[in-house]
Amino acid sequence: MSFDWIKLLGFIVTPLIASAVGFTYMGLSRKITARVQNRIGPGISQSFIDVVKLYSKKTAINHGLMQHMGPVFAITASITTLLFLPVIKDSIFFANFSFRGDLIFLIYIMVFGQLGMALGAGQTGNPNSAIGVSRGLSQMVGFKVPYVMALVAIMIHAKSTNLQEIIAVQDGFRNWMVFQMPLASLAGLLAYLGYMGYAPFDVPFAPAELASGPPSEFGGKYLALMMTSRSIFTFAKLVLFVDVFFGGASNFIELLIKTFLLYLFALFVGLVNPRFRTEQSIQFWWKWPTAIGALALLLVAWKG
Amino acid sequence: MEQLLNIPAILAIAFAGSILVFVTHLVLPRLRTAVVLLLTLVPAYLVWQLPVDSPMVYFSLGGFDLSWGTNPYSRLFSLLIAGIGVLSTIYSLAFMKNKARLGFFYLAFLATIAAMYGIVFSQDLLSLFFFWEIMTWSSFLLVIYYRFENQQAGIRYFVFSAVGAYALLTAIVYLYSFTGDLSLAATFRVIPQLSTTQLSWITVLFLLGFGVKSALMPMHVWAPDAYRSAPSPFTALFSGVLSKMGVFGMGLVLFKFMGGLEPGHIIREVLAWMGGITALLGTFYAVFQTDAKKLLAYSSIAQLGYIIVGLAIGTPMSVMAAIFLALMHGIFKSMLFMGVGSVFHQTGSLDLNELTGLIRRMPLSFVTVLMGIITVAGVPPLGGFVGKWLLYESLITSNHYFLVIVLFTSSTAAFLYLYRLIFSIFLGQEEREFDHIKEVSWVMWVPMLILAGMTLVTGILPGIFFGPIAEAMQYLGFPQIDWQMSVLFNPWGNQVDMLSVITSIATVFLLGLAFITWKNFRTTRYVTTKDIHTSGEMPTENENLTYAIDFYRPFERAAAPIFKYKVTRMYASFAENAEHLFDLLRHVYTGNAQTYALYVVIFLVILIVFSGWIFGIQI
Amino acid sequence: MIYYITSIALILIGMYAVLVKKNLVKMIIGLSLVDGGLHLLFIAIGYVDDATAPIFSKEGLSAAEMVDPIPQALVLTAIVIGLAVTAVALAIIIRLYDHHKTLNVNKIRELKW
Amino acid sequence: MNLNFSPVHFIAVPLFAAFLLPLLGRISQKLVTLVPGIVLLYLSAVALTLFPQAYNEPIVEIIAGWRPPFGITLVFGPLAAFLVTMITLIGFVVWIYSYRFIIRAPLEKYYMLFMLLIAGSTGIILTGDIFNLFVFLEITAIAAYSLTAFLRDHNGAEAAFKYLLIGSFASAFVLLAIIILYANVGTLNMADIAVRMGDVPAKIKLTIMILFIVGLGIEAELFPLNGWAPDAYSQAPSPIGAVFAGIVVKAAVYALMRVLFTLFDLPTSSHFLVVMGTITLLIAEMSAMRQQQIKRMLAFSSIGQMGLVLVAFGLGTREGIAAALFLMFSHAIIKTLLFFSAGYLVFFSGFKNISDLEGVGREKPWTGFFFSLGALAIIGLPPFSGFWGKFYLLISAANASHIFLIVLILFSAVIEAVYYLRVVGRLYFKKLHDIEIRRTPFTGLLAMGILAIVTITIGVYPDFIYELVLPAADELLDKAAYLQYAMMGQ
Repeated sequence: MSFDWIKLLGFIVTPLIASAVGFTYMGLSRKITARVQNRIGPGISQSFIDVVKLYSKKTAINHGLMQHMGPVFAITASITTLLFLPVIKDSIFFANFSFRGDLIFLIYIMVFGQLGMALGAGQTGNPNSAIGVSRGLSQMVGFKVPYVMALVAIMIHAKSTNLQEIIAVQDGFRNWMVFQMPLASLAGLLAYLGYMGYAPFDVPFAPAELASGPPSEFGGKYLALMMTSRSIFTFAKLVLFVDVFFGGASNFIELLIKTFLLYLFALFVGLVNPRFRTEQSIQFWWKWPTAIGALALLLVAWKG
Repeated sequence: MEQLLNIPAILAIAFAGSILVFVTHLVLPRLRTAVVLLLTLVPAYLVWQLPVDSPMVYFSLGGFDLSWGTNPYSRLFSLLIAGIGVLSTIYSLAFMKNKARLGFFYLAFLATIAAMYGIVFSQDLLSLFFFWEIMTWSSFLLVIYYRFENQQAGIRYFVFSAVGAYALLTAIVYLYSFTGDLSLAATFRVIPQLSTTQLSWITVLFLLGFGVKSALMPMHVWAPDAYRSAPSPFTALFSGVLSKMGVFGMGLVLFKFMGGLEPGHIIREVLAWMGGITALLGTFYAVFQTDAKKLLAYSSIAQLGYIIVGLAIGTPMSVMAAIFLALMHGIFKSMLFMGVGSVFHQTGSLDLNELTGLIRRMPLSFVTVLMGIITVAGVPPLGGFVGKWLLYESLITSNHYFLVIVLFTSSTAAFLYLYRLIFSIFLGQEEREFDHIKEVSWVMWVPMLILAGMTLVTGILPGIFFGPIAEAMQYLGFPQIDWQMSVLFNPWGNQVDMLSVITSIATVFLLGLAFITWKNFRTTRYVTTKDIHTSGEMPTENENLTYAIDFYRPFERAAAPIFKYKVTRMYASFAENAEHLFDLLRHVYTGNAQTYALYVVIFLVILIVFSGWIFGIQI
Repeated sequence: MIYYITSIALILIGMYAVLVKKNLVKMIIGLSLVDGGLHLLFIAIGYVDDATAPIFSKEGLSAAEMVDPIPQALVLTAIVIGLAVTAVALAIIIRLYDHHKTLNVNKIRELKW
Repeated sequence: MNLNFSPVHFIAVPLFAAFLLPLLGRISQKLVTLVPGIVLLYLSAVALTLFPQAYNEPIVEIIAGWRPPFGITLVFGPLAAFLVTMITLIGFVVWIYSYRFIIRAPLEKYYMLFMLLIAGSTGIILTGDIFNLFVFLEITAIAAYSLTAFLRDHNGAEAAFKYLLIGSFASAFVLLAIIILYANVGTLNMADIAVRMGDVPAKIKLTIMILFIVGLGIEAELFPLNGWAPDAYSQAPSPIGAVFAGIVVKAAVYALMRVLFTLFDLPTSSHFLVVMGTITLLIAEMSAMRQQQIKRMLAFSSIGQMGLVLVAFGLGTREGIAAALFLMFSHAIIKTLLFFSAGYLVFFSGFKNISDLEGVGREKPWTGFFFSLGALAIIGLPPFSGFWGKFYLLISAANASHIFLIVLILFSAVIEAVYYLRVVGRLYFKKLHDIEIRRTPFTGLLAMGILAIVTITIGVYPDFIYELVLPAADELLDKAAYLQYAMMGQ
């Protein structure tokens, strides 16, 4: 295997860009939320400022090894997910491992970080963390059902489990999965709301109720690393959904537009909705989204 | 000649060993440990050096021609037995130290291992059944080892095993009535000549028999309590290996016997769905357990569901996935039971509501359980992922869309119980009462860590299992299967390269760890788990805020409709009604001498009046 | 013919006693009646009209003029057996009466089901 | 080995001993306990000596110099040899067990009746004369009635009365059958009867057969006829319960089979036997499920096992009969073991309730162990002899295409497992009642140990017995050969 410097550079730069985009989106979201609520809100760069401040903090406390490693788990999963995603179609620079970007692998590696985070949060001994984890995991069982249904339907449609091939199938506007497979996409997008964790599905992190839930005992470098991880992960999730449902992106601008629109979708849904209780959200996903997903599966199976 | 003697030698040593240990315990208790170790290691070594295709050993017993031998398929399972057998025996040496009735314990323990060797080496149905039953009762003896615990568990286990074994026996004798020969080879020859109906019956009976041992729903009700009641070293073996004997048999039946059942046959589909439902419901039940071993027991049931799905689908990839998962399950479930057993050994409790914050007291057990749950969850880069990936891909590529959803839901829900397991035991606030707890002795943690290492190795280089599995599958009648050391690929040509996965994960993880440790190394403080803020207050010393009771109540509420019907209750009411019926029936024995005399006369009259009809006319 | 009828009647009467009478002693009497009937039947089978006892009591007596000796020998044995059974039965009844203070078969039902 | 043993010893010696015992009782109680042991040891030795001979060339012994068909003969073929050896050996083990068991009761009576039982049972098996069979049946029965009532402190008398009443019916029917038979064929030698059977009108033949089935079926514990059995088993002293299960019933079954196979053509009755055997099996196992008393439970279990034996005989094939004989043997061993161990487990308790067993297993480890072993063996688990019996039966049932039968048999085995394991569970799991525990004497443990070893040995190496039962099965099936040698060539 020839060693390609461009590739190595890609490995390093991709996460950096991802985190930059992620932080920007997070900043934007705060601004947009404020505007919707008729506030002025912080500047867009506020997220950057926050994370820089956290990184530069001199002291940090932990409650044991698992908490120490929790953020590392998280960032590992975020970056690995990103590296296996085809960020931009046919780009060598962003290719990384994406030629092996298997969907099922991605589904699983994405959990890796959440598990590590949950373990770290568990060790802090803060009841709010544990409650948050409990709610988060429960919700996951809820939205995973329509989510996987959508993905399976698409995999069957594309006759591939590889993301690059799935993107290849969606060549041209009309072949996007949203149009090819509207039902599956609908189910997938409803599940996507759960994935993003905005209202009405933000009960695991409810800031007012649980003091942000899992991360409530983290501070300093730990919180900084977690935020970085979260920014990368947010971007990775957006890219994944864009790749699967919206035909990927052939250049960076297209990618930004698509991901941002997708991001706005989650944000706006959240802004106009109150918060579901855990079992309500689970039951929500197990009803209509699951039914739609099942219908999509049936259709795809019927088409052969 | 040497080779000829090998299998009989293994079985003889193994069985004689169990008795020898019993005697040693009575005569020279000091030597017991040495004898136990010797008598597990020697057969295990002999199994290890058995050739893949050792010549068959023929002999005759009770008027039947029997034979023993090895083939790639049985070798695979014999190595699993040997490996987990040795490790759990070593583990048991420390776990069972100073316990009562050790002679009895090791008698049954070694007999179980020996019987399992017997099962996989059997090349005829009679020896198979013979060893199967020995395995049943020796494991039954271990289930009831703690005498004061609920004996219901033991009897339920035994009754279900008996029903399963008798289904097996029915199938065997039914087959025998066609073949007149019990050897597997003859059976395979005759099977194509049977009619579809006959074949289906035999298959169903066999599957019923093997399904009970592998706790396939709805025949699973014995499993949680039996796993729970057995001593932990044995539970490791029980769930890790013994349940695989059911899988072993199913593989044999589905591919060797029933070659006529093409993929997609109704029996296969039904079995696959039963496996899927087992996986789903087993997981859901596991979520609500408050007893660590019971939780793992339900988890075992669910995992076996996956394996059965893979076997039932019957495409090369799914079978490979199933056997891979079977081996993995042997490794990770015995490891988890050992880890939880260690906790029980040190604290005397398995109650998830009671245990808390043991991570700093028992770090090695924690690592074991951590690796275990990552493997069970199927998260890369450990071995569990490989099996899950293969299984999902095989299901998707063979058009089992809804089954894959079921399995996926199940494995997502698995995170719930896995997190709860590790959180409740090891994480959360530390308690004063557990301050004196120490890590278990090296005798116990070494086997645990060896298994943990195995999960990592199989994750990076799954090929070390693929090789033997591919050979075994060739024995089962599949064509030559391509495999690579660390790349997984599906029939559509998509692949996952475990090496790049591990490279990425390891690099990022190490860098991140280095960063977070190095940065502010001096000013980073460790604080106790009491040093937290909740609503701005710090909990006092004797306050425990760990959120452990009713951990998943919201989920329970959401999933409530699923648990409305309890199959256990159904069986219980069936048994109760049957007993009432029996009770009613025995009232024919009225105790009145005259009634009995009347019976005699009535019987005589009936015989005479209906003699023509009863005996036929042709006297 | 009369022997057959008598013996069968005896057997039936005995059966009736055993099956219907509640008194233990009467039941045993019934059993004895059955036995007696059977013995009579056996003898009757071997009986030859106008024949003598199966003893060579006269010169020139041919075997055809004697009744069949085997049933008679066997019935002797059977009578002895019947006697023994009756003796045991009566002994048991005495024990039962001591214990239960009754001879009603319906009331002696401690062992059942 | 030219010792001139004769099958007559099997009847004469115990009979003689039985009458000698009361006299010996006047001299010394020690002698009374020893003599039966010596007798049984001697008989076992004789049986083992004659064994190979019988398998080579059946021995036919003529009593009182009359040649068949007129005289009484004793036929010692493979089948008889197998059963007689079994009976004497089990008798010997029972004696070992009884050696220290009966303590307060009158010893000479006990041993006298025991000897009569042995003499009667061996007589049933050996005799070639149908009336003789009746006589031995009665000897056995009278001894059995008395032994049932032997213990005064139980409801023995009630059980004995039921046994006696039904037993008398049995003897009446058998006698009636013999009478009708004699009236039609004019002979009492079974081989001779079989030869002349062809001339008998079908109606009469059928009547005779039915009478035999009912008469002998009572002793063989066929379902609606076995009301006496649970009472008798449970009220007799424990060793005698074992004798009933291990010896008396086996002799009765032999008698039934000898009559059905040799005197009548088998296939006509076979389905009847299979059906009745299955019903017996099922009813008995179901009744055993909820028993309160341990020995009563064992009794029902015995009845169930006899049902199995009848089914196996009813199949009528060589394998079926071999299976039946194997089952008889293994059941004799295992049930004796169970009665022995149960006897000591409940020794202190007047009612012998299962609830009294709670926790006893821990106080009496060996006795409890033997009981548990027996329970596992009778359920039919390998590596115990019970497994092979059931397996042979199932194989022959499958060969006869009785799949439904297999299911029923296995269903009953599941029931059996439940109730036996419940008892075993109680032995170990429950708290001990506040009662005085009596130690099991060494002889008792020895007897159980022997039986346990036998059942395991045969479980591991069944050929030992299986090779013996095959010729025995042949003997029962091959009517012509039996006629040939039983008539001594005439």
